[in-house]
Amino acid sequence: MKKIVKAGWSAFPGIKGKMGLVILLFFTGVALFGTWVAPYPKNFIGFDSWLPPSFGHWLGTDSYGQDVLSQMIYGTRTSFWVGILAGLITTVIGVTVGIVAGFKGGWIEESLMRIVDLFLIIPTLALMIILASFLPSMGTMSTIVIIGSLSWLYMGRSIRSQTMSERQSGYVEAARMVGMKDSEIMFREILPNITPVILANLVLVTTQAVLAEAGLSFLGLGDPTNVSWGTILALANANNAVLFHAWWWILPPGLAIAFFCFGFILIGNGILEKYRANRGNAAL
Amino acid sequence: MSKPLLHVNELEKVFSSRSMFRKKQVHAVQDVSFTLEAGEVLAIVGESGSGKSTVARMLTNLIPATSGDIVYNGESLRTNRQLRKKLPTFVQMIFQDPFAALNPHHTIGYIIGRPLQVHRLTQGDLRSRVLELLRKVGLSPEEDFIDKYPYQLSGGQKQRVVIAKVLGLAPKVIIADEPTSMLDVSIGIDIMNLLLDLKEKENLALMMITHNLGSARYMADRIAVMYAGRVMEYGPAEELIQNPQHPYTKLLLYSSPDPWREQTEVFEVVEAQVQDASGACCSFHNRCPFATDICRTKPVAIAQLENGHQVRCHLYA
Amino acid sequence: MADLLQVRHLSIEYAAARGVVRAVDDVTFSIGKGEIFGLAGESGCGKSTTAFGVSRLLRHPARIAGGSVQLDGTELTTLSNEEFDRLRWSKISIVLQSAMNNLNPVLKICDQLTDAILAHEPHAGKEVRQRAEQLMRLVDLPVDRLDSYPHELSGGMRQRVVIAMALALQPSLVIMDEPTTALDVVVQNGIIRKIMELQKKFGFSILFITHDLPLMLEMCDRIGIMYAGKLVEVTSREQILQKPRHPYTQGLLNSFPSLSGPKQRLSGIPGHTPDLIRPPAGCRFCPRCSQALALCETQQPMLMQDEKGQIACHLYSEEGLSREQASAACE
Amino acid sequence: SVLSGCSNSASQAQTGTEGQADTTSSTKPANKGESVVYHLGETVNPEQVTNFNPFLATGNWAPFFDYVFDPLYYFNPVKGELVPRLAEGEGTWSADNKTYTVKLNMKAKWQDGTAFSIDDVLYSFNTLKDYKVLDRYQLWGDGRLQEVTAQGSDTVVFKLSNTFPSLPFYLSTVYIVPKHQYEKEDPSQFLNKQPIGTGPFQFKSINESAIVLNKNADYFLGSPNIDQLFVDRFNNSSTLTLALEKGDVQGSTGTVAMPSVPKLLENPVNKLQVYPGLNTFSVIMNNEKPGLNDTAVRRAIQIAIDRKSLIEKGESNGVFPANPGFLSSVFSDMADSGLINNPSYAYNVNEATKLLESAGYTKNGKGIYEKDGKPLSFTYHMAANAPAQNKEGAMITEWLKSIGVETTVKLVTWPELTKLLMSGDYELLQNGIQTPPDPQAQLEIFHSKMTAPTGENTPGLNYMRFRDSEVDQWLDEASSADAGKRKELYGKIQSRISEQAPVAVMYNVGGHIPYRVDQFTDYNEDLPVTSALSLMQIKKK
Amino acid sequence: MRYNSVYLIKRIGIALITLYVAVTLNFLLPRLMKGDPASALASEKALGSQEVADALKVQFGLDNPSLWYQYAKYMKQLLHGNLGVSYANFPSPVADVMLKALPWTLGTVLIATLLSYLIGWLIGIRGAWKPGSLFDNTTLFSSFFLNSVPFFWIAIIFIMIFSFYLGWFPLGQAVDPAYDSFSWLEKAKSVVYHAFLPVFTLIIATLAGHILVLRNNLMRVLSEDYMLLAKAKGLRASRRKYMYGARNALLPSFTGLMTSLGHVIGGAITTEIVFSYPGVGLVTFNAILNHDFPLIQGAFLCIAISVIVCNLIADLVYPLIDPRVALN
Ligand SMILES: Nc1ncnc2c1ncn2[C@@H]1O[C@H](COP(=O)(O)OP(=O)(O)OP(=O)(O)O)[C@@H](O)[C@H]1O
Ligand SMILES: Nc1ncnc2c1ncn2[C@@H]1O[C@H](COP(=O)(O)OP(=O)(O)OP(=O)(O)O)[C@@H](O)[C@H]1O
Ligand SMILES: [Mg+2]
Ligand SMILES: [Mg+2]
Repeated sequence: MKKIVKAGWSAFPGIKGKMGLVILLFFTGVALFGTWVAPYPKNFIGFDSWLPPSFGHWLGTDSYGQDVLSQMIYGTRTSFWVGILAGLITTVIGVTVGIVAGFKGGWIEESLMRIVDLFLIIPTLALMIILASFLPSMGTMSTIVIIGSLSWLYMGRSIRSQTMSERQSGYVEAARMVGMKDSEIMFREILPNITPVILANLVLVTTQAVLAEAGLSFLGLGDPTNVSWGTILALANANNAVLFHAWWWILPPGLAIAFFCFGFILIGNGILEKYRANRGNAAL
Repeated sequence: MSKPLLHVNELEKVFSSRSMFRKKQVHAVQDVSFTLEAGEVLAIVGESGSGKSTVARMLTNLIPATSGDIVYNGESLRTNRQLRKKLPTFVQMIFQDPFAALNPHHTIGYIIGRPLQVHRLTQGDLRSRVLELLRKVGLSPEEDFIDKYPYQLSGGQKQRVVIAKVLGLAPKVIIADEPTSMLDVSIGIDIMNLLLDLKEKENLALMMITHNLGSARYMADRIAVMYAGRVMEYGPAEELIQNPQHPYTKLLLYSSPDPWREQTEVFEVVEAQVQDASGACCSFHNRCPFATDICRTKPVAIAQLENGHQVRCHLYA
Repeated sequence: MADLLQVRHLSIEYAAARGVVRAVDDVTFSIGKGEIFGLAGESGCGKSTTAFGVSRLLRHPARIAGGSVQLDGTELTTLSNEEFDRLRWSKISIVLQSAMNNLNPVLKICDQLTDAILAHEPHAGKEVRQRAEQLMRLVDLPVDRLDSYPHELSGGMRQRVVIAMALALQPSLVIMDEPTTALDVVVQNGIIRKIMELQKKFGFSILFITHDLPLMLEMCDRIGIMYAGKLVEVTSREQILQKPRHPYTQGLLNSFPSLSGPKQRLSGIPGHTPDLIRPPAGCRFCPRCSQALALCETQQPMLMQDEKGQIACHLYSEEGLSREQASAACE
Repeated sequence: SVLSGCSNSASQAQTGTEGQADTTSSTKPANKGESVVYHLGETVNPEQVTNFNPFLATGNWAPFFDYVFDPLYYFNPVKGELVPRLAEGEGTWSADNKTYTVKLNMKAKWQDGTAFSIDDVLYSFNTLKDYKVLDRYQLWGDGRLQEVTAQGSDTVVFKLSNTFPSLPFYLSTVYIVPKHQYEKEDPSQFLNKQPIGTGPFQFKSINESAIVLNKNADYFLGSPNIDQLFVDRFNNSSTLTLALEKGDVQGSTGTVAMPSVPKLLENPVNKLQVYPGLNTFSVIMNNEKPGLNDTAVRRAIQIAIDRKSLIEKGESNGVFPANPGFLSSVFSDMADSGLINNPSYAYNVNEATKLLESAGYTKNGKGIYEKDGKPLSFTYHMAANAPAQNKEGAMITEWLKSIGVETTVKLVTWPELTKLLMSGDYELLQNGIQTPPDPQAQLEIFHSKMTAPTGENTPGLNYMRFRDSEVDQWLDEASSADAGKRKELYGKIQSRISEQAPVAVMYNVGGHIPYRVDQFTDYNEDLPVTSALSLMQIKKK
Repeated sequence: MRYNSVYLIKRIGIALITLYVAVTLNFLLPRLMKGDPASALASEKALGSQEVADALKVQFGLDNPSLWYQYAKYMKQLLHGNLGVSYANFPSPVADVMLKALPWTLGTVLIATLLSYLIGWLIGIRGAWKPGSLFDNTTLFSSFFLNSVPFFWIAIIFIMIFSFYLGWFPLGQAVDPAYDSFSWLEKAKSVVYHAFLPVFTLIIATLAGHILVLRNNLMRVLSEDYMLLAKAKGLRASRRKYMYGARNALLPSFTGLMTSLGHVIGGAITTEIVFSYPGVGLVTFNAILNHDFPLIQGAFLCIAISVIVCNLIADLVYPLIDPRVALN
């Protein structure tokens, strides 16, 4: 057990990686055990509105008379899962497209990359809205699917270029020489070698997903029945927290998003730095 | 005489990089023919970009030939799909860079064993077969190596692993594309010795690509000198080294450092851009101190000298 | 002989993640005026590190751990950066291995040739272009190539440009770290001949680094053989051609298939170079040495000077010899 | 050229004072000779004002027309009554109630100096007849107007095919435009970049941040006291509210972030005028969908919604609780105000579950009521891009859950929401229902002629697909009855509606108009304070 | 002449093809949305009258449901430079609406991007030159953090502090309400004054990305041999830093700059909303919410053209920065 913890700890390279891990562990803890920690139930609206921070309400209350701290804690769970799951979906699509395009080359690559280029031209937000109208409901799951299925473009590109440089490597040629199938080469030979890049990308898309969720909620396209950092911020803005000097309603969600993503980015950067140091390769 | 193990006839490769508006063509290999028998070593020498690797890649079907024929045991690679499928068990290649040729994420055991599984070559215990292969290439104690990862090995050991992997498929022909150029000389010579021993033991045909004439002489029974995609001179190794005929071969020999040799005449070196093989003239004419008008205007044919020594030069026409 | 460069007990360390790598360990040699000194050895033995140490180009995480480097009597290791910058190129210039990456891809050849001159002679002004043209002629390159970008030249031409650049300020020492490794033999031969011609003409000294022992034997006056951070033998070319003394030198020589003479089986050197973080306790070559003594396993040999040059091997030390004799006597 | 020349001369009169207005801040007390500028804040998207043609439904900001143009009558939502503008007093009905005669105020004058004439009025109404697409309130449809003619030079006669007592209300929706300007154009495409009206303010210029209006000193109801009216455009209510708090603007005609109201009012210079309007915010139910076709379920849903909390928390008490009988309290004489506080329609979870249980529903394992294995599980649509509304939706779905009704929330864009309403492809849908200023029209949204089966588009506003033959009959009767009779019929209809609960009403969004009283006084609080008639009267302190 | 004609033609060709496909996609995408704008308008503004809805459909050109018909019409209009008529702002042409919004977005986004690029460049270079230094670590960490902050949150905070509490800047909008009666100097001042916070927000929000990219590129370049040789030559640090280091690091980040430019326009939506700024982002967003097909198409077209043009500019400027590019 100790060993596992130690191995896990050292898997996060450098000071940055470890700092990131600590931040992330904190949020994970809140996300997983928040229900027990939160002082008041979710969506409980019984308090006076606009109470400034006090011992009863560490982060005050909002215009509806909800305890902001409790909202933040419940919001962590949503934002956490949106980030993780949407990040995973993005990664699966991005990695598949990237590896196939990078490995197969030829018209497959051409067409995949042209599609990516085109999608990059159209504002993702518009695509998200359009996609939203095709889903049966606007729950957290839909947000995840929408974000996950539309944010793989940059990742696909990055994985592709990485795969292309891997393809030049001797071991790919050697695998072909030996008569391995393309699928085996792609996913058993190349894939493990670009894992750090994938991980670093995964980290990035996860933060992108958290930010996208916040953006969607801010534009009023999030899941209204659930609490997330984005919806808290959106309501704070819509209900004019600025006017009430209610910084306790505006600062926490923004800072939470920032720190959460910061943790991820630190980890990703740690991984990448180690990878680069090992390879002397900065072309990512 | 029965069919040769490998017969290559007028092999040609044209790379065309198709951009949207223009087609660009590179004649990487043209009019290359030779044969290879079991137990024989053929060395291909030539400067960088002369098409050596391209020939090797065509022989192993990594890239298709543009024209010409590759015949293994009388079966043509071009027409025989069956052959293409089982080609890995017939011809194998050793790459230049042992550091890159091993996937850093697999153990040595996996790397050597996986091809055996792909081609269903082991009925019995995979592990014992891998151990046997490791022993064959002199990596002992074998048990130590089988679970190691490539980064735990030195360059020479890696190249041995590559050889072990290749041997596992029990090919009849092994093509070694500059197998020692990334290694230190002292270790490279080891690898060359190993290849020679294996050739003897397994009765392999070996094709060795190098740009070091010394290594070619050391290994080969016959040498082919390539320049700009064509074979310029072809013949028994010792004879070719001691008695070069083609000006390009002479130039190569002259340029190779050898502190022990008696001083020979100074060779007039003409510097110029290497020409594409497609030219309708001798592609070496612009660097050749003996070039005459005919070299610049007429394509060259191969001249046969004694002992199977061949030269592609107007001087011998 | 008046020594131009004196390197004494130079040690250089890399602070790597796994520990400290002493890539250059107590290296002492000197180069005379107008001499071509070769440094040979297997990959990773510290040749480049030595060269960079001498020219103060070491990058993080390398640092000089001790020793001194004197050029023309000036101690280089203690000079301030500004003072050393003035010495750079005007006294010591350098040619690096890969022809591809030696030149800045976005500047014209002319600019790269002249900026070194201008950095040291800011008042050179118009004349500087003429000097660049002269330099091009020196290495047999057409003058109009001055206005080309590096990618428009072939590898050989690029390397000639770098050599011309190295001679721009007529330095007294040119360090060449594998200047021809990436090139074909024919091109390499042309460049080596050019270097030797220029060296005869200007009389500068060269510290020449290569893997290629035969090449080195063709051009160098004196040769130092390095192994695992240690200098194991320094001796003249003739000595090595006649009879190499150190077992490692012998092994190296025995690894090059030659083009002349009878075809014979070569044996190379078995094993591989040691991990420099934990080098063997005694002689570093001991694990691969076929002539190793018992002593070699425990005690490091010193570099000793004798009439045939310097050598660090117990076979040639008095202590080692006496023991050898003793053991021979026992039999 | 006539046009521009005239407007030039009109603005020349202002130039003397204008120059000073630019150099001196408007916050300083008004001295003699300084121009008085009133800043009105509005949430008008910058791209949204691209024409000034009152006929068009799109590309303009509707309140603008109130300042620049005059209708015959102005509908005062505060009192629910009509105020004559171009008409001189109330019109008169003929004996058979099929002819309505309106005398015009001939003192009116177009802002370009042209005389106002009865032809302009006839033109304005006939244009609606000629261009179907412009007749948004169906004045000419449905057997209403038959003919509009002149009687003499100052009297208009409206002839109806059927009795239509609400006609005067509908007249308030038509702004009278200058015939001499419009007849050269296609009124359905005319952008009217230089509008000319008869109203108290005249258009000066428009930029990204404001629409600038000058006073019309010749206005026939008296010259406004302020010299200039700036309509400052913001694209969100938050910023607008901040601007109000900072004093950058003095008032707003509408949208303000409701939760900020208490804070605004902490400052004594800020005031809020609240009046019920014609928009009833509700949970609209599709009465044809399984489950929702059961009155008990609809009733349960109606009383599961805690309107009081909703109004208090969500709207900061800035709105009026809606009448379960639907008729807005604007029409105070017709609306049955007793229903609003009737405890049987008030929030009551126990009652709601009792209703369901007595209708034969039982709780399943997930705590959801079901009958015949079919759980009460509905989709719940809301408009996207409205976080505060969505929050209310979240509160409502939570309450529904507490009575064992399950919902699946979906956010859709505006056009999609209306599409769903029209086609009936929804179960529960949270939205406002906006009607013309007429009690009859408001109740007619429950008429079966206004609906169509699910899957077909409704011809009118009966999105609920509510059908009740008695309600139909009462409505038909009321359409030609006199005031007393109508009140009685409307009463019956309202009590039927509240019992049947075809829609769960929540609150009336009418006006909640914030305004500042630190610099200007004499707002007319019997009117919307920022309406043209009120702004005419205000004075600088 | 650094350009060769094939390179030029190829780049322009690719740009044109991309443009065509983008235009077609622009046509298709809005039509994938459910809901019909004419009925919605009729419902909102005309009591759900079917007659009005039908009349509107005719006016909008939606009476013929065949996609091919609509596509042909759309393409024909487009070739005549006609972007159609906006539904939500009927009968104003889309071009009018877009032209009003475009200058504001282009102005702010261009200035913000260029400034942020420049600042990011200088900071990135300084950091990479001495990796591990206090300056480097500080900027690195701040960049990571800034990269994690949502645009609109920064915007809200700025409004709260600078506009509401301190009152230094306006709460929003693009110009002063009395803009029309200003002299040109006052007009210019007013525009700059109002644009300051939005531009500042965009700079802060995009700065971190630029810093990180430039730092990475420069770190890679610094390990090249020619950097070592430059040092050996005794060149001044500034020449090594800029002519040898930065210039070589410029190319990859320049690509990034150009592709990001188009995207920043799309990403300006939230900033424009918070600042009540009358730009393209806002128009696009409202158009989408209103299902205003022609306006969506117009907005997408603007964005697509700006991305494509930026990429083209990048392609054409490459050879000027890096002589190696023109070759292939
Ligand atoms: N995939 C390819 N597409 C286009 N041209 C190619 C391709 N592969 C090789 N070439 C060209 O074919 C020629 C021969 O290349 P090849 O790799 O066979 O040379 P080589 O003799 O093996 O050189 P080296 O000694 O450097 O390995 C070269 O000019 C090269 O540029
Ligand atoms: N940045 C570094 N960190 C740690 N160790 C290093 C670093 N750079 C070099 N070394 C070690 O220093 C030793 C000497 O390297 P050096 O480059 O001087 O060898 P070399 O003789 O020039 O080899 P080659 O012939 O391959 O160029 C090597 O063993 C290498 O592992
Ligand atoms: Mg090759
Ligand atoms: Mg080196």
